[in-house]
Amino acid sequence: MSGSLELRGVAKAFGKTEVIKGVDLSVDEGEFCVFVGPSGCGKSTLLRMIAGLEDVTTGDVMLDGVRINDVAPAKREIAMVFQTYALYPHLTVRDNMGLALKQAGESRARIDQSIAVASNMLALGDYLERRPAELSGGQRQRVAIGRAIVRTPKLFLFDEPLSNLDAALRVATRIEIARLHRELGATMVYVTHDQIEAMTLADKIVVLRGGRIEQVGAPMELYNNPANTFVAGFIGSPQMNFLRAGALGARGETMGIRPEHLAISATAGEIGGRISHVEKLGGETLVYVRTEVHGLLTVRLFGEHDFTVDAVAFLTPDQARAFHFDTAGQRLR
Amino acid sequence: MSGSLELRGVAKAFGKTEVIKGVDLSVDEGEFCVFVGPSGCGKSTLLRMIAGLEDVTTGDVMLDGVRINDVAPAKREIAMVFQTYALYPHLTVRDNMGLALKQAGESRARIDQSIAVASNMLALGDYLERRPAELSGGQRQRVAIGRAIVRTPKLFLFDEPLSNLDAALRVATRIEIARLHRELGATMVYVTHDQIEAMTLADKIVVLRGGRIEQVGAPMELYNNPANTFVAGFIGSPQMNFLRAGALGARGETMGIRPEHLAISATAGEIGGRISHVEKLGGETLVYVRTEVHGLLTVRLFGEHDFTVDAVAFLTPDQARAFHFDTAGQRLR
Amino acid sequence: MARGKPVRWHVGVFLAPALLVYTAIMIIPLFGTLNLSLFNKAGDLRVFVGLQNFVTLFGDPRWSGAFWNALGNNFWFFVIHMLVQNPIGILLAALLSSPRLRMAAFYRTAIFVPTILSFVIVGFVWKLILSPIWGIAPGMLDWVGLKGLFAPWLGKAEYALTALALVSVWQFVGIPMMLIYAALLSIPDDVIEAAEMDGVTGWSQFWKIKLPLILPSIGIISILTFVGNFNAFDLIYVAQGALAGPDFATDILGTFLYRTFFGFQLQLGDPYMGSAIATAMFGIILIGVCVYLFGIQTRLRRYQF
Amino acid sequence: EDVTLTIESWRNDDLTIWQDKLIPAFEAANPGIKLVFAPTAPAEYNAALNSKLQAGSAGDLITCRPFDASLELYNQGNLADLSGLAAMANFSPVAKSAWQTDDGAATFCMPMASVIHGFIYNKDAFDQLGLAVPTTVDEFFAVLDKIKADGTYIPMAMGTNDQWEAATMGYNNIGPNYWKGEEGRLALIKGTQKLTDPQWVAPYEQLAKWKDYLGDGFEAQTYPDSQNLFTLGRAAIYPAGSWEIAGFNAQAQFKMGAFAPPVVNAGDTCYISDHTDIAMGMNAKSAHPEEAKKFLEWVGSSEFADLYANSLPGFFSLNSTPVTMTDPLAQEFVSWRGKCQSTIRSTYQILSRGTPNLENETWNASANVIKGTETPADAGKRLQAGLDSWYKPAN
Amino acid sequence: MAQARGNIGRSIAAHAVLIAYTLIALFPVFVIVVNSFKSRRAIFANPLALPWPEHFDLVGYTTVLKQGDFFQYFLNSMTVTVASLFFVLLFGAMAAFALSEYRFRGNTLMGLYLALGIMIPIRLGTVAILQLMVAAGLVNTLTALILVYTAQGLPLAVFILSEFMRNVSDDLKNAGRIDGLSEYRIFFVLVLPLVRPAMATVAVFTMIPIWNDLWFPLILAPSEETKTITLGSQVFIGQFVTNWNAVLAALSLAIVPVLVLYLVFSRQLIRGITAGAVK
Ligand SMILES: Nc1ncnc2c1ncn2[C@@H]1O[C@H](COP(=O)(O)OP(=O)(O)OP(=O)(O)O)[C@@H](O)[C@H]1O
Ligand SMILES: Nc1ncnc2c1ncn2[C@@H]1O[C@H](COP(=O)(O)OP(=O)(O)OP(=O)(O)O)[C@@H](O)[C@H]1O
Ligand SMILES: [Mg+2]
Ligand SMILES: [Mg+2]
Repeated sequence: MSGSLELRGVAKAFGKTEVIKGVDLSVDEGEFCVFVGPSGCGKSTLLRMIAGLEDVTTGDVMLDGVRINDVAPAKREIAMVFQTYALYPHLTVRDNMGLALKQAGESRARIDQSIAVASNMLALGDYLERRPAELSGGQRQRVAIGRAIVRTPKLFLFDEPLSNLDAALRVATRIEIARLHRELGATMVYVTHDQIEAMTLADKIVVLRGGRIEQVGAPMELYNNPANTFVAGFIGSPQMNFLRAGALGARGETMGIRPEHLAISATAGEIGGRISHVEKLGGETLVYVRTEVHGLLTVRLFGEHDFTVDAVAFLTPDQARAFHFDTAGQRLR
Repeated sequence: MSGSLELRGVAKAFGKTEVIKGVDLSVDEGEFCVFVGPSGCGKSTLLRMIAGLEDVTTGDVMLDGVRINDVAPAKREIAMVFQTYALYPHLTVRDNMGLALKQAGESRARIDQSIAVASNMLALGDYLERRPAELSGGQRQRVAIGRAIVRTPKLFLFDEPLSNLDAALRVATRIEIARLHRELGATMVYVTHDQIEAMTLADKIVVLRGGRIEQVGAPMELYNNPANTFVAGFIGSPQMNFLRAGALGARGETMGIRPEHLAISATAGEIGGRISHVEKLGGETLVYVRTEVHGLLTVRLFGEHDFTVDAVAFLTPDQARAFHFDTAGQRLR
Repeated sequence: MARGKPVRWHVGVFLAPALLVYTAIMIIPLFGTLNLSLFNKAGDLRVFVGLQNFVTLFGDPRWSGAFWNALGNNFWFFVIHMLVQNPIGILLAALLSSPRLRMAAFYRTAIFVPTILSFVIVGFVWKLILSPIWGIAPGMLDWVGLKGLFAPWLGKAEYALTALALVSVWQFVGIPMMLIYAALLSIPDDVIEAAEMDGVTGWSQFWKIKLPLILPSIGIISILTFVGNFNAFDLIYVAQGALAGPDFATDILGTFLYRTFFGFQLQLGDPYMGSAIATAMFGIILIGVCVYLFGIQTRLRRYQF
Repeated sequence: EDVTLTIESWRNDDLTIWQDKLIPAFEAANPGIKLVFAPTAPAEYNAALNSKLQAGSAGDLITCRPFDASLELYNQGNLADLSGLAAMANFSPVAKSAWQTDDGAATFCMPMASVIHGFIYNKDAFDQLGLAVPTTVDEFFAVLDKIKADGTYIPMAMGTNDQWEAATMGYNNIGPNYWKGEEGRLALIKGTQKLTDPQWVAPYEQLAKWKDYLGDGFEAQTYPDSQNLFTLGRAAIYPAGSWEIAGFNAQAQFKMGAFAPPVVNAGDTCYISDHTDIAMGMNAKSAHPEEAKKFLEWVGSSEFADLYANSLPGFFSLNSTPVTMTDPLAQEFVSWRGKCQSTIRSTYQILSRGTPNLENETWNASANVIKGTETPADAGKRLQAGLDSWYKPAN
Repeated sequence: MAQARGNIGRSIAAHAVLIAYTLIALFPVFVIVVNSFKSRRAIFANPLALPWPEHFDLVGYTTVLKQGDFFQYFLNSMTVTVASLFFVLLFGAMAAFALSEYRFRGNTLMGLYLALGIMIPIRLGTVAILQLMVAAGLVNTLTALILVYTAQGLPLAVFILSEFMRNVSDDLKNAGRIDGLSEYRIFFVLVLPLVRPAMATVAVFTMIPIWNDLWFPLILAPSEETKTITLGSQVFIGQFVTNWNAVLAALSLAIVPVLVLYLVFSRQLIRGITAGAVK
């Protein structure tokens, strides 16, 4: 088992629309690589190119050092979870999961066992004899995951595999995927919009925008060292606040400060404003403060807090945790 | 405009499988009601029954006090976002969104304007002439949302409308939906797995399990006053820790404590254990501690913290924030 | 599926035009004709004879002999179509539907061309080709060194029906092909892609993924083949005449019916016995269609895409 | 206002003759009447005509098949009784017999033409091989043997694929010499002779011998194939009907001759099939019966006979006034009327009224006998049994 | 959009099979076309020879063009075929939609009733149909043919289309219903476009027997003004002598419009027409 992946100047155009605009990336054997980026930035397309489902317009896709641009998907030893699930509508859940193994000539007993393990892990045990049309959205998504993980390929591709699962199941499945990754040592490429998934699962996060890579790095590296405003804004939720550096006497054009690094006080602080809106999430509270100079700023507080909407509030950034960006949005170091 | 909804003993069976087992619920005019519950618990089915897309096996669906069990969906004045999107594959994004208005006989100009507003809000402006097959997953989902919101019906039904959107877009869209709700005053029923969406959008959260309602209430009410272990575990992320009350000398069978209400120390505390895993999410840190008596417990800390895996740790619950449950899982008050 | 309960006028509106035209122009005339099977001619009068015509048809060895001969031939005709035409049609459709096949449109059109031809031409050209006299078939067999295999197929009782059935297959293979092709096109790409990822490719992809999904269409072509074959007439008529030679070896129900109903040469048309035959054919086909509609079609699973 | 009469016909072949010769001739003489000749492909004619008659949309004038087909139309009231037309006097009773009621009381079609059977041969081939025209059966086979031995030509062009060739150009061509024409035919109708009698089986026996002289794969040889084989010069003898004359004249690039069916013993009376084949009747529901009758009178006239017979050599006028024909081959055929006894095809009158249909059975039997899949005796037995099953002679 | 890369062997095999079958399909057609340009002698003496130079003969075509108004015949055939097709497709699709979409009592029986028509040759009803047309004064009009062909084509159309319509996603139609679309609009706007391949298939299946039919033009509209091309070509099929040159030429010419119609329809055979509709 092996599975180092390398993309060299990979690009893709649908007709005239350039969707992937030259991506260079290497994913080491056994690495867990997460693609994040705004909707429509090309994550799925990139994944599909790795899978061989889309032609590569230019560039090379290398698996274990071999160019596989022209290798048929079936020959690539890759398993994939489709964003659209793509279940076989005529097969039961069991057969959906078992088909690849059967095709590979595994023994009946081994197949049954693999399916049992996967369906157990995904809480699909009760649905094994149903067909996709009789499943809920989340159940379908789990079948799609199950179908990928019963196999033991070199490389796993997951396209937003947990998006339709509830929180508990999502955590459980996430942990199972992490365990799978550890145990199999397979390389995984994973697309998600969920910050927690990205931060917890990834060895390496790839931030994409408009078909280009913005930054690649370990999760905390991106969190603490974003290369530009885009990455800074994209990693971390709620989003980083961007303040006008000039007004604060800070370096550069823009100063970035995460909502958890803004202190709020009713009486004094550097930036004055009015509370426009408060979101209580239980374990934390988000306060939205409208300021004249910097627009709407988000403050994140741990625990429950009461604020009066429209009350005056003062915010103080933790200068030590602030990021500074130039006019082009590049980080100043 | 009006739109009070009432379900009376509504039940649904697919063949022999009972999926909804008698739901009583009333949603007031203009209320924002969120359904949450584990995957497969019947949220979509309930929504589809309200829309008139599934027969009601028994019970009544009342809209504005009128029984609408037998009213055709087209006559119910509702808009719906399908979990599967259900876009018109042969129509462009523009026509997907405009079809309902055209049907209603709106003027060309009004239609164009509504589409412009919606597509702007959903960042779909560049894709208006594309067909669904040429869109990314998130873009399709946005079209589905756009299709629902260009209209001004009595009742909106949203089935996991944001699941495939990236964080930034999700926040933006969530805020737009909230604004829409405020401005139109329409009743909305919304299914989501996202805690933040549920907590921030809902006037009323309905927690479903296995086709039954577990609890109905305002977000913070459910957070602070869960009726049972299921609701307690379901609301709040990461999930509440359940400790064996006996071992702690506390009331009841089980003591529930949210991860943010567990203090961690390397030296002293009530519950001893070993750190099994640490998740750094940037703004917060989750520490998983394996204890002998209570199993794996989650601690949630604000900010970044360093912990050594396998180190000994002591946890202290904030007794004031603890919940107590009896053997049946019911809350003891 | 189920919609609201109020009167659904639209169902009527959707059905009405078809029902109207179809009933007025097809069903009423046809059943008027089938009704004749209960009558016969006594002198110059038409008299009701009940099932007498059927007694004659099945009881009189002259009639029943011809009927069973035609039915047997017809059955063989059908078997050949099922075994040759439909598998070839499905095979071609499967090949044509492989994505990015170059020249697919050309192949599709070329293979469909025979279906467009009129029977007159088909009969002419195949008689010409198979003729022992003008040398096309014998010449071509000679070419590949198989001249010994040649026989005047259309003139030999033991081969003629099979030969004509194969000509009919040649002519109509486009029909199953096109129908299956259309069905294959409606299979979502992503399901096929998933199969590719799962290593299910080529034939096994066809058997395991595509075939189950197009099964309802295969059901349709089977029943259409059945109905078409049991109503077939023109090709035999054009190639072998109404007497379906040699020695009635190619006589199928259609030619038997035509001869009887409309008459032939000195044989005058006998609408009464003709209708009796038509009713019998109708019965056979109806049984087949009912078996399909109620026994098979309802069991075929359909999948929505 | 002109009256337009429509003529129903199966004679597609004659379309140009009607348009170019016959119609202009009539219209010139009868202003105020227009004619439209609307032929139908022969195979569809009976069925189409019957349907149109029943629904009342058929043309005014109807080309009549001989015997039962037309009789049936008359009985159903679709054809008008034409007994009163003056031109009927121009035809002999035999000529009219094909379009009369069984008792001869009413005649419903104006006879137009008959066709004669015989053999057409390739004169060049005969000359080349030094063959003389055969008059007896033995000579006939001797000639065939010689042609076969020579190998340049297929001795005889006939196929069994279409079946009717074998019956019409085979059995009914050579048969009258055995059953003595009208004598045998009428005896069969009376029931005094059977198809199992030697004079009815003997023609089959001769046919069975033809097999060896036919081309390779004659089983699949169709009628047009036979025509082509002969006209392309590949076959030496063609068992023919006189209707071929026009077509062969146009196509064959060699000299042709014809001989009557050979007799069994030299000096025997010869019999030929001179078959009443085509006539014209009037739709009883025609809106213009007067004009139609006017036209039919013309059809019965010698003017028409002359025009028609000369435009269509091989379709011999039935008119009592002899027609002088210019075509040598046609002359040859028609000359046999003087030498031999004429008869019509044995199966046409009365005997093909029931099921099984004797004519159809004869086709089948003739083809089988030539192919050797049925013996002549068996064929005779089968046919007689079929006939007996429904036909009870009135004696 | 799947990728057929890689296995070149597979693709070569596919082409080999297709080419082989194409040859089988086209060889007789080739024989027809080639021979339509030859003299009668050459057809039979040398059926495989190419038409030039010594065999070349346009006599077939000249005969055809001389005899009757072939352009008018073409026009009639075209009118009848296209109009009948239109009604068959419209009415057939509507009925098929009703059968496949709505559960109502007698649904299957209605399906069976509408299928009866493919089980009996419509020729048998000729007399009654002709009487009907005589009564309606429609004899020798193209309307009569259009009516008959519409009725004749409906059963097959309903049969095939209802099967394909069952494949159209319910969610999609439901989305339309939620959008307030009437059942009619759902049919016309959503369902019809999504069964285009099936419609094309039905169109082709319906058009061929109509175009090639000889019987009803002969019975219902044999007049010179309403003759169809197939009926027109019959002139050359005689009792004893068939003018094969002319028949071949006329019928070869008659292939062209159907082929064009086929090409038009087969453009509707589109892959992935429902792609992107549902997850
Ligand atoms: N057609 C059907 N036949 C049988 N069972 C069905 C059918 N449709 C849904 N179910 C079952 O009904 C239950 C409820 O389904 P539903 O789609 O309402 O779940 P859900 O709450 O929306 O789940 P999710 O969050 O995964 O979308 C599921 O267990 C599902 O398997
Ligand atoms: N077949 C196609 N033709 C044209 N454009 C396409 C096609 N498929 C995708 N696109 C465009 O390519 C871009 C990238 O699509 P892709 O599916 O890779 O996005 P994504 O990053 O996966 O987004 P999401 O998070 O919404 O799933 C999108 O803007 C989409 O509109
Ligand atoms: Mg995507
Ligand atoms: Mg759901």
